[in-house]
Amino acid sequence: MAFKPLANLRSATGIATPKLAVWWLLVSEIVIFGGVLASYLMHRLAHPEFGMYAAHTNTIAGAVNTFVLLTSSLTAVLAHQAAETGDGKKAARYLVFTIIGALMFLTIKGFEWNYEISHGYTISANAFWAFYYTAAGIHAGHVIAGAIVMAFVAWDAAQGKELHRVELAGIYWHFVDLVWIFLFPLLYIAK
Amino acid sequence: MSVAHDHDHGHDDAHGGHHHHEPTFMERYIIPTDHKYIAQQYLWTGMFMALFGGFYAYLFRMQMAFPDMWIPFFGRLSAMEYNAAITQHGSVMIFWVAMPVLIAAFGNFLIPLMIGADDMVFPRLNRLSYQLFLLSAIILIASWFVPNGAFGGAWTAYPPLSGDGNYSLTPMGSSMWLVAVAVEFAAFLVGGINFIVTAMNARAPGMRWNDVPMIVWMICIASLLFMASVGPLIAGAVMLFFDQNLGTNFFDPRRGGDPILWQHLFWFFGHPEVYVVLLPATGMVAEIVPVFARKKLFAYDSVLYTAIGTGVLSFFVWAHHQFVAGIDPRMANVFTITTVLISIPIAEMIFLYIATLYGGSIRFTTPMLWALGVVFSFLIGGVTGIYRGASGADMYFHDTYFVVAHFHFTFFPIAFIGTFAGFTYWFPKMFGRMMNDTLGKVHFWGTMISFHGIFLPLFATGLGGDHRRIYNYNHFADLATPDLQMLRIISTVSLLILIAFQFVFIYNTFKSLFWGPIAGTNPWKATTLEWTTPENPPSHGNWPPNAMPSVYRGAYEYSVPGRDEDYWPQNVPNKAG
Amino acid sequence: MQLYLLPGSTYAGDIDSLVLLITGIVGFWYVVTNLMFFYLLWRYRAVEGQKALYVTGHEPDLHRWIAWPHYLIIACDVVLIVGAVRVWYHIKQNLPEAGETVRVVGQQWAWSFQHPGKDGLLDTPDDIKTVDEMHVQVGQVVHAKLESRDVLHSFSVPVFRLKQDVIPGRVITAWFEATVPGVYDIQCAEMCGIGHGIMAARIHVETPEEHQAWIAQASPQI
Amino acid sequence: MSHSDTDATDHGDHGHAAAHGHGGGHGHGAAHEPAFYIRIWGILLVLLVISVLGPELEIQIVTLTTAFGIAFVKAYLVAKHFMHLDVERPIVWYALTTSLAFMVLFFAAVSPDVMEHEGTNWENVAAKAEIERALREGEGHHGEAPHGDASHGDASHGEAGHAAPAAHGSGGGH
Repeated sequence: MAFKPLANLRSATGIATPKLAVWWLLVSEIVIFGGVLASYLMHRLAHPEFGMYAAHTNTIAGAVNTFVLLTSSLTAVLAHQAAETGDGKKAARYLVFTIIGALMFLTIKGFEWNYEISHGYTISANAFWAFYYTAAGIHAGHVIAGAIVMAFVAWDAAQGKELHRVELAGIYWHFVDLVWIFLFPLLYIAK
Repeated sequence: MSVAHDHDHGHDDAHGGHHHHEPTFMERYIIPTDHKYIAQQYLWTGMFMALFGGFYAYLFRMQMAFPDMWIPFFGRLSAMEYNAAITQHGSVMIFWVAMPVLIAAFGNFLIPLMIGADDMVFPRLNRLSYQLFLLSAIILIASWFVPNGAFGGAWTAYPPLSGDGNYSLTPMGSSMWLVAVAVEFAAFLVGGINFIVTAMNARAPGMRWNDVPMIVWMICIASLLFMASVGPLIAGAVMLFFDQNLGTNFFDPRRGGDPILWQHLFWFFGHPEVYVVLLPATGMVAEIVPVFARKKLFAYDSVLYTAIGTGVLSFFVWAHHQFVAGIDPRMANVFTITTVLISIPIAEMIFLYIATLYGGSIRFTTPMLWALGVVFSFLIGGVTGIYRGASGADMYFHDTYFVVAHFHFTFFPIAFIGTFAGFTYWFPKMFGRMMNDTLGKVHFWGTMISFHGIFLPLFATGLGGDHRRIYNYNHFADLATPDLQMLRIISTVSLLILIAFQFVFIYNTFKSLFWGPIAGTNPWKATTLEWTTPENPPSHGNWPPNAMPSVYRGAYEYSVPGRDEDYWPQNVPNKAG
Repeated sequence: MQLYLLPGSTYAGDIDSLVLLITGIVGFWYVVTNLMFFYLLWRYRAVEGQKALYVTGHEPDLHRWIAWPHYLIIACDVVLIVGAVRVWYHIKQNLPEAGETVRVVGQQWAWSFQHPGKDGLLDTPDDIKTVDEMHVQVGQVVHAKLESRDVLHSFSVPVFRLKQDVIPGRVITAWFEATVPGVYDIQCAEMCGIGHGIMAARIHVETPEEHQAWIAQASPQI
Repeated sequence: MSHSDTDATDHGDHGHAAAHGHGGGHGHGAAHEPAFYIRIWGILLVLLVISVLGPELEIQIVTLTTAFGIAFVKAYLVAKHFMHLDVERPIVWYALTTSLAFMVLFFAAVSPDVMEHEGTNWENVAAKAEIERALREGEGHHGEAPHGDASHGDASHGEAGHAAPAAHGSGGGH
């Protein structure tokens, strides 16, 4: 196991060091997504034609994806709960469910994009589709990153190691879910 | 470098998982996790990049003074190369010199030592941060050699020029520049989180918030500013990258895009960025001045509040870079008010530093001279900023050499004078040897005088109407006057002198590195924790695991009445001391 | 040495006065701060056997030295803001009635100008189109409709103290009233590509007679 | 901050006592029973259904409240109960809301330039022309795909007047 400095074990704020780092990570993520979404919102409010383009998005697919992410958030929090009770195997199992959720999300997204692109709604079609693919694409990147991280965490947790990381992966995953909660109405519902 | 690691480490470490062994060459220099070696990596990489930044400055200053002349070591500078030179000079100096040296190198070196920790809280993340940074530097350097050359659309990269290869004529250079900048941001986000968490959580027992040395605060505030402001620009960089390579039109008005949006995304980051590099430099002043004035920092809390105030206000001023860049003129009034108001905390900070001198016993060593040089030169940069913040006057000064002179009077004192101050001050701790004081003073005076020689004339040419980024003034009848040309030549000659004096520094550094007199652990008789390590330079873990320091008092207890010694280290218990 | 450009528009003097006001205020602070700085450096240089004072900086009689300048700076800031906003408002927000409207189009790397011609209206057949050469009449308010064909440019006439970026996709109206006849530089002040350094034009400020003569001579044959 | 001897001693002791909280603050009894999380999840799903069905009524105010109002409620529930912000130290909450506040600031200060298409002495003719073009196109061939290839300058920019960069060709090829 890698060397862990004493510094890592101190906690002057009362928040465990790794968790504090995840919170700061989320602060920096908020401003990244904030930048995209603020830019999108300015265009969305000023350009009536965006509603016309948004009509071509697939609300059902978006809603199903929201359902998938909400459910994967649930399994993530259940994994955390299991980890709190020290049951690494159970935590790992729940994390695997969460990863499956992430993969389902990406699969649905893939079919959806495939359909849209094949109908000419490409990223370069106009400003709406550009924002649509960019915002959802950055989000999808986070989904992929989250799935990979959770795979590692689940591997360790199954052997009863580094159980505190289950919570950290969960916090990150809930954030990914939160972003989608806003992306869904912004990109799909507002027509 | 030379001190043997003969200390007997206690292996009965209560915390477990903490083991010491002699690092191999690989572990020490190629994949180190020790914060001190990562700091050195950042330091040397930053200084290496400074050579490129300086060379670019040399190229375009030569072109300014002697248009279309054959430039020694290069040849003739074409208009395209000129644009690339100014762009890369700006990017390199800010992102690949000021940021890594001021924040990453000094932050890495100082934070764990000053708060009494054995390392950063995430050593491997720390290594990743440097590796990302190195990758970004490699991408940037590679971008200078791609077909059509390096990106030349100014460091602000305003689209549509930067977004369309048909406009910039450097499609590859633009994209690679953008990727390099984005990777660099990722590196500093990772590093910044590490700094903040370390300073928040890993402080030595007993160290309260107002016992923390000022530079640790400053680096943390700077990291916070960076973290909270860079997001929109990262988003913008993705969007601009898509504009360049996927045919989107986020910033191109030909199909619903808006170039003004990029300006906002850029400057929302770009202005706090100024304070990101300023604050660590002022932190160094706050460390060095008390040591050599043998005096407590004047009003610690007030210094901290001015830093926080500056940091918060810096989020409200960004559009003063855009007064005439197409924003709605009504918004300019708001930003004039916030911009002029930022003079209040910054001026107060300078006053507090000057007040620290009052009643002191001032020793003019080389680090002290540099620290005072920061205050003196930055003052010029500060007051000339008022001209730019006042919208009515900025209309004339915008994008003239007055601006160039102004921000060099802020950035040079920060990034170079500040770095020299920190470097000469902490050199004994970093490398265990003393630098040569005489050579240091020669370097100081040569650099200071020639630096003022470069930029004071540029205030005058700016007032005379010289615009920035102009390849050759002979195309502008009003600017091609002998008077203005003479000022440009004075400036260029001063630059050559400044460059010449840097060889004194390089010589002094390498000579001292290998043959300088061995320094004790606390050569300056300073109070902060980094000077209390048993070994010099500190070995891995900084202190023996069973003798980690505890803190009993503030960071600046100098000349305390009733004590024989005029300094009282933070880790000395009251009764035993 | 002639560094100071002549003020060539009605508001150039306002900007110059504002610059002088700022110079007065910040000059005062600069001198005072430096006097204090060097006095303290000299007065408290290390002397053998003399120990430094131990003060925290929170003693009221010492902190006063920070607090009073602090209030004074706030007062100065108010003066600066009022001065700056007044000038800004007059030049950028206020738009006096146009005597003549000229369309200014920036492109890589030239300026083209569309003067209204004899009838005083734009987009009529008698418009006079020129490249890198603008003609205006002294004492007349000119509206410049700034447009760009490609990237950002900046319409800058240093003698007028006027600068306004030109944004593709937008029409931005700037105004000026020239006061001194002559020929001056128009410069592009925003990085616009390789040819940024050669994107110069000249503005001809003419007396009414000269201006009429130029219109007569330059008008297109219809 | 003056440290009298007694002060400093106290503070030293205090420091030692507070030190070395191994992984301190982990958890703080944040975990509820699984049933609790499943209940929250149920509420979230109900909200999701409302937010999808609400806009079907095609009343703008209903769309806005159901789509965005509910998004905030959902976000609140996830942040509070799943991320356990309710039992987290306040500083985390401050940090997250501060960064959100900066984004609100960004939006507020940028929208006069980007969201508005005209203002004091300026007009965004390109954006107006784009809206007009898109709406006309939308009426013309309803439901059809937009331009598949978006090579620059292919749109009918003629109406955009002078400012619309009809003469794009001048940009390249220098």
